[in-house]
Amino acid sequence: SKEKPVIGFSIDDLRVERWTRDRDYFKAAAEAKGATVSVQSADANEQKQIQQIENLISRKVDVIVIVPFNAKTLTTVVAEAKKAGIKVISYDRLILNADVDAYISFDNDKVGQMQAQGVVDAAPKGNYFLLGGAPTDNNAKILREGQMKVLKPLVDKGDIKIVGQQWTNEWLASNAQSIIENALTANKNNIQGIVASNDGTAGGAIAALNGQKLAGKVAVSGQDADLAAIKRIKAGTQTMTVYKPIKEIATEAANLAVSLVQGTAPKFTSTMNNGKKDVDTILLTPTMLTKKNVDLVVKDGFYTQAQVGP
Amino acid sequence: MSEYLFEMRQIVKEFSGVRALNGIDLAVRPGECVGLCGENGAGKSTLMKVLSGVYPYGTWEGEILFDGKPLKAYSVRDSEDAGIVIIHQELMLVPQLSVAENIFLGNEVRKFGGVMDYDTMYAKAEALLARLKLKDVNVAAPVMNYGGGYQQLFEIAKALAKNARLLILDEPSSSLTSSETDTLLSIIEDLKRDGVACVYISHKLEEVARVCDTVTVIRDGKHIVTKPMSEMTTHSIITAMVGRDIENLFPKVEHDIGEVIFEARHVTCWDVANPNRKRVDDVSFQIRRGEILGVAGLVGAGRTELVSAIFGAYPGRYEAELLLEGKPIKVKSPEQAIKAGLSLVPEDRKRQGIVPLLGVGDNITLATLSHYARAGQIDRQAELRTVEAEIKRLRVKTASPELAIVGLSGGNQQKAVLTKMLLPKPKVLILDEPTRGVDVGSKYDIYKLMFELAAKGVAIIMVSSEMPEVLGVSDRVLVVGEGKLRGDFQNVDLTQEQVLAAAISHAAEEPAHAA
Amino acid sequence: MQAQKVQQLFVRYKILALLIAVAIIWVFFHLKTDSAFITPGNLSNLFRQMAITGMLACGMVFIIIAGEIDLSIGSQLGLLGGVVAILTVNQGWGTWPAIFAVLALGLVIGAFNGFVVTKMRVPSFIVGLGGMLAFRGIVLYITGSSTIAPAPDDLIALGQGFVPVALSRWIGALIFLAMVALTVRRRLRRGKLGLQQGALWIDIARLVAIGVFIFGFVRILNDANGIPIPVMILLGLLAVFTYVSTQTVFGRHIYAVGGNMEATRLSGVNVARVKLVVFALMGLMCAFAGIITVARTGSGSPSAGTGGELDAISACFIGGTSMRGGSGTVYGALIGALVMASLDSGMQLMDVDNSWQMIIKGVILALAVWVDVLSGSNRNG
Amino acid sequence: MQAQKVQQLFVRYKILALLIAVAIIWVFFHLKTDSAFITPGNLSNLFRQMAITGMLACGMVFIIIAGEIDLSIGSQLGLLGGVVAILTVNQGWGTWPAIFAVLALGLVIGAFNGFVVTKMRVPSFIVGLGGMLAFRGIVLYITGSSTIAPAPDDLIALGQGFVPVALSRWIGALIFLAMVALTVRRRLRRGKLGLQQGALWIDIARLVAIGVFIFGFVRILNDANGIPIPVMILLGLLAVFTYVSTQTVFGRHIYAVGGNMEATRLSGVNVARVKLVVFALMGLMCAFAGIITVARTGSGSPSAGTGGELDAISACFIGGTSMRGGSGTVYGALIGALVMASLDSGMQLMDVDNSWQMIIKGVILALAVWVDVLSGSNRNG
Ligand SMILES: Nc1ncnc2c1ncn2[C@@H]1O[C@H](COP(=O)(O)OP(=O)(O)OP(=O)(O)O)[C@@H](O)[C@H]1O
Ligand SMILES: Nc1ncnc2c1ncn2[C@@H]1O[C@H](COP(=O)(O)OP(=O)(O)OP(=O)(O)O)[C@@H](O)[C@H]1O
Ligand SMILES: O[C@@H]1[C@@H](O)[C@H](O)OC[C@H]1O
Ligand SMILES: [Mg+2]
Ligand SMILES: [Mg+2]
Repeated sequence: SKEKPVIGFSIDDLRVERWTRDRDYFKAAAEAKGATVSVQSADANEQKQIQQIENLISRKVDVIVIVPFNAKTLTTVVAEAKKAGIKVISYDRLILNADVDAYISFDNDKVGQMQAQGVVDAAPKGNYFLLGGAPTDNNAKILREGQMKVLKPLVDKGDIKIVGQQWTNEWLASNAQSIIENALTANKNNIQGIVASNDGTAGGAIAALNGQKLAGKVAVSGQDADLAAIKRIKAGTQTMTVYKPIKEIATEAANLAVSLVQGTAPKFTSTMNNGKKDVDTILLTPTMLTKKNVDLVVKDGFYTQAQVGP
Repeated sequence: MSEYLFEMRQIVKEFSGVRALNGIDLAVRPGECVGLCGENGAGKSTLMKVLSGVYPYGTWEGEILFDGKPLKAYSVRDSEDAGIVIIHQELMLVPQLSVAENIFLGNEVRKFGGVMDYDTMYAKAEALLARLKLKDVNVAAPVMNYGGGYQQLFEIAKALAKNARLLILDEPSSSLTSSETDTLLSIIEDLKRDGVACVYISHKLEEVARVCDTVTVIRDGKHIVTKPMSEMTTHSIITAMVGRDIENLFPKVEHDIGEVIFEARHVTCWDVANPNRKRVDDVSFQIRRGEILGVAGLVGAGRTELVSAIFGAYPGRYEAELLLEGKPIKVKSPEQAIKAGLSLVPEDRKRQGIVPLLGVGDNITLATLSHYARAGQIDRQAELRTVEAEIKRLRVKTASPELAIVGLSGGNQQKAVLTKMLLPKPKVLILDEPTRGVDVGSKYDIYKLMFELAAKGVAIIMVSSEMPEVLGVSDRVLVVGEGKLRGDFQNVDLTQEQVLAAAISHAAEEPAHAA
Repeated sequence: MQAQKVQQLFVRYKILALLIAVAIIWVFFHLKTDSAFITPGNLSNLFRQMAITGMLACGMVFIIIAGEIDLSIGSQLGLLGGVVAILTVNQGWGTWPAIFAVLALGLVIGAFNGFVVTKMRVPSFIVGLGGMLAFRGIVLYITGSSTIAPAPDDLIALGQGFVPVALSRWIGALIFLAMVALTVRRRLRRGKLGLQQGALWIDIARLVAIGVFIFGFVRILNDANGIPIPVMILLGLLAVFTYVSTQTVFGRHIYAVGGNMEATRLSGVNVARVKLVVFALMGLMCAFAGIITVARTGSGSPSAGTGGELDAISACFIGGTSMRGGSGTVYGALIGALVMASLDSGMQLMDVDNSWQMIIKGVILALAVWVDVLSGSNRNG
Repeated sequence: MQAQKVQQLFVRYKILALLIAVAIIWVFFHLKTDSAFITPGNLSNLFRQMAITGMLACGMVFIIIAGEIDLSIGSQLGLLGGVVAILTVNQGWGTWPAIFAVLALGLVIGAFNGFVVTKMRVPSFIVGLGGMLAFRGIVLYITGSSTIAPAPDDLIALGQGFVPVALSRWIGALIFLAMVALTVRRRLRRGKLGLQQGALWIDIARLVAIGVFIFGFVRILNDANGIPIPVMILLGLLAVFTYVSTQTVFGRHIYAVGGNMEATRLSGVNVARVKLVVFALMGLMCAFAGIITVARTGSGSPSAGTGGELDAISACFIGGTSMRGGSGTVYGALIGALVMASLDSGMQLMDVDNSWQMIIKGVILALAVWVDVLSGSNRNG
């Protein structure tokens, strides 16, 4: 109903730390507005995600918020939702070729640029290794594109040499670790920068550096401001992470969902073309975190001081 | 055209360097039945597998002429197309398929294309079983519902379903009763009259004498003699097989019979599939120190169930009260049984006796391994010493104690299983069909061993379907019929007729093989 | 005495126990979700969702009966789906040519697996492990790790469309009449051959049950747009596979090979060929499943089908297929798939936490088989 | 004649074929990576990377020999790793108490699996499938899906530390002397008992080979900081498991149970207990692997161990363990793990594309077993 909207929230993979936070903030914000939320995790399986969305449709929810595992596989199920009169919001990752009502996110291209910039700031010259995300995750490729926007000119200039690049299956830290171990061997430890695409893989890379007593001596990027990463930044073993204030995106998204149901026009900042239409979009700005401004996460209430440690 | 249906010439077959067949000749005329005799491991089954295409052309040397033309069978199909049908020594049935489907496996009756014609197949199967005097079999029920004897008869029906010009029977009677064997032999005689040639392999020489026209004896993969049956006696066959003279098949040794050592009371077993039916119904008996107790009965009488319940190995629900040396003992598993002083040599060697990939020695010590161990660690040298002594004592034919036991012939495997269960030094030794598929020479060894054990005071329970064996070895005979105790005879002037009469006494009113 | 009869009924008609389990699960979820579970819309979803696992299970049940296993089917599905997407989207093939090409390719891939298992004698478990990696690698390579979209509309219609309501009714009626005719004919033939007949009332009860079932099924799905096309395809496959397994020589040979391979070989059956065909059929089923996956999602994703092998295998085992080969039924496997889809869907409707969903599903999987072991303990004794 | 002898040598010492395969792989990668592969640093990496799969393979090889399978070990690893991280990071336990608690928990979980398999008679394949879901669900629940970090330094030292160079030398020397002593003692005892002796030169050649191997191994790893602690632990486990499998009553019983369960039961062996202990040991190995995973990554991740069961099973099969149970060796399984780690590492050093890595790994897995089948074809003929 309009007063008490029912929201379905279909998340790619609740086994990944950041999404549990999105879930919690989103639920809190939506419930504060009198809505009820049903959360589903697809466990990184597109088939499962489609089934969950179908089930949400058959339950006749008012609006479905989706973190797609695969941006391109939801065309038909979104069409089905629209046919049933349900609004669809694309969350964090844009759903392509589909009639979605709104998109809210941080700019992944921008995130990639920040990651590269963070590493360049700490190690302006030398050998770089690009540690990508899951090869099946489309976002991983956008991140890589953003990173290259910063790195390409420096490579052309000769300041930076990219000595290797690999994708990390399933974003697993342990895969990242053996990739970096082998990269260090292949380059006789002569690596100055590792552009890691998120904090999980950064953790694996740093464990590998630790094995060669190089942790802290090599610049490593990240993303998500995972608690473990914040601790590493404070300890000086990780150079930077990209802080995407999740409370903000989740709260905004909840408001957006409720207002779409109630028919009140929310304020969009721009539009983005998803291959089918220009989708009304709210883009939030990510923040680069280094040792200097890492306390921001405490000030923001993202973590408590006790969690982060002194 | 030669007078022979087929001739095998100079057949040589090697298994990884070991010669199982060393230049054997064999020839059979249409309508003739040749008895193929030889000790365990002589190469009888191997020769027949060569003939029937189980070992494809090219994996052996020599030549086979069928109808005067060379036969090159690359698979069982090829030899069957030529009219060669074999009943294997081991049961070759698919437990989950129905009786009819098994009988016609690979030879199905089709409606059109690849579609089964069940109705015709059932009708034909019932006709075949009627010919074998088997009634009350539901041909649509899975084969696993029927016991070993029935299954053997299904195998025979399966062979009869094919239009054989040459029928090979590799120990077809080892799990048949004498009346069933009679039926089989008369069927063979019918087939001979129709011009079908047969090769008959059996360790029961009376059968060979009855049905065969010619006898061929082989030893260690070599041809020894081929003569018309009329020129041979059982005794001369045995001498040719074993290479030495065996005077008395049952080397009876006088042994003293002492006090009652073991008693089983009210043993009752319920059928695993059908909890309403009792397979063993309130059987009680006693056995004395040094006594050999034969247990006779028809196939399916429940003898195996009786002894496995005593040994704690019956898979279904059962009840039994056991007393050893006057004291009640608790036996819920084979482990407890062996600890208490019981040993069981099971009936189905392949399924229950051997661990195929383990060495002969490892098999022999399996039941007593902890005897050679301190704190769980095996003293391999002590173990090996026992193994070598036992192999010598029972004359187990093996190249080395480390050889995997599958490589041995059936009789030698049986001896190894026997020693395994003797090593725990049981007070009561239970043997379930101890000489099934075992050659005369080895049988002799096994009987001798039994008498020696009895003389040392071991009580022996021997389940056997071979009447001469029961009468030749036992001090006392129990007869079991339809799960009930039907007779308890001292073996003094006891005759086969008396035992049989007891076994089927009650069954006369009801069918003997209620399925 | 009465209890005895009931137990025998279960042993004879194992499917009954499974259907009762499904009923219990459905009623439970219905009560727990404010009557949202047993509704036309939700049941329509449920059947559609089990269709892909069901197709894989059809092929897998033969493989397991034949005593083998195939762990590569999830990757095969991904590869074949990827190919159909590439052909239609990138290469501009028509939908039907692409579909037939992929079905043929599925047969070839399956036959190749069968060849490695039977001729090169590599154990199927290993072939599956290797194939799982290799086929996934190939699909990543040919798609460049990216999702191929959008699939053409006529392909999508196969995944999202429905059989027209009137046609569904006709098909239902036809199937029922065919069943009646077959039963009557069988009784007549057996009578003529003088074979033992089953009780008449059992046959009649069976037909009535089937009739009610077909009527209910068509009725409910017609209330929600009609029978979804993937479900109709699955029903067709069920019919074909059941027929093959029970009525054809090839089908019986599959059971024989799994029950006792040596005996079957010595009976003159070409064991290797039977297994090869079974693997080829598995490949064909992967092609069906891959095509329907693309049709359902409107795109070919390189990660499609991940984990599909475990779902299909679980469905077979829940549905009473024996681990050791030699026994099992196609409809059992499909009911197994239905049980799993019901659990997923019901727990999602109940909003159960993700971690608890995994725990409960794992426990139920083991429990289901345990109950099966208990009721049928006789067979393994 | 000569060829005959060589073949017999391979059949008798199957490990030779495997070692030659490893050598070929290493030389290939060495040539292809500008001599970066066979270097102390890289070999040290390699052994460290195979340590976790190796631990799992130690347990798995017993399970497979006993005729069972366990698919839940990846999830068990995740759960046990998660518990050690929670205890040390969140609950403030000391590292050693936490380790012992988790080892005990591993035994309990493994024994529970064994209980379900042996007493409830649920096939192990199903127990594994169920456990895979359920244990992963539990770890997600207790960690709230987030990574627990940072692990305490003394725990990390277990994953990243090295055995001091001098100590490594001493251990190597000790092992060698022990081997010599054992050989001499065996020859003396056999002589005294009048048993047949193997040729003296074979024993001597064996000892020399072992000596060279130990010397080389210690030497190379000492050039790269020393023997990594996880590798040392793995070597310890190798020794214990090899001892158990070849020298103890329990070990012999595992082979017997897998070779013919019924015959073993009738020989008075408590078959259920043997299997239960084997599963419990598997749980213990998962605990070892889980602890080392946390120590290596410095954190407890809820997705740790995903897919670990497939790696461990592959290692066993590459290492010559029989699919059907009843035969296999621990060192074979470890060499299998080494082969897989070498492939991963070599292809990464060569910067091979991810999709090709998967294809090549899949193909090699099948090829390796194929070669094994070929060389040992006599056994199945
Ligand atoms: N598959 C095999 N691999 C190795 N050796 C074998 C194989 N089959 C048979 N043998 C060997 O060949 C020889 C002949 O065996 P075969 O089975 O033909 O004997 P048999 O005369 O039929 O004996 P039995 O009376 O016990 O059945 C034996 O020494 C046996 O060990
Ligand atoms: N009619 C039957 N239905 C079901 N199972 C049977 C039937 N007959 C025999 N069996 C099974 O076959 C096996 C062999 O035992 P059997 O009944 O032949 O006993 P037996 O008296 O020892 O006969 P044998 O002379 O074969 O040793 C048993 O495990 C038994 O359960
Ligand atoms: O935040 C990241 C998300 O944007 C990406 O898609 O998946 C990995 C996450 O770490
Ligand atoms: Mg024989
Ligand atoms: Mg018996």
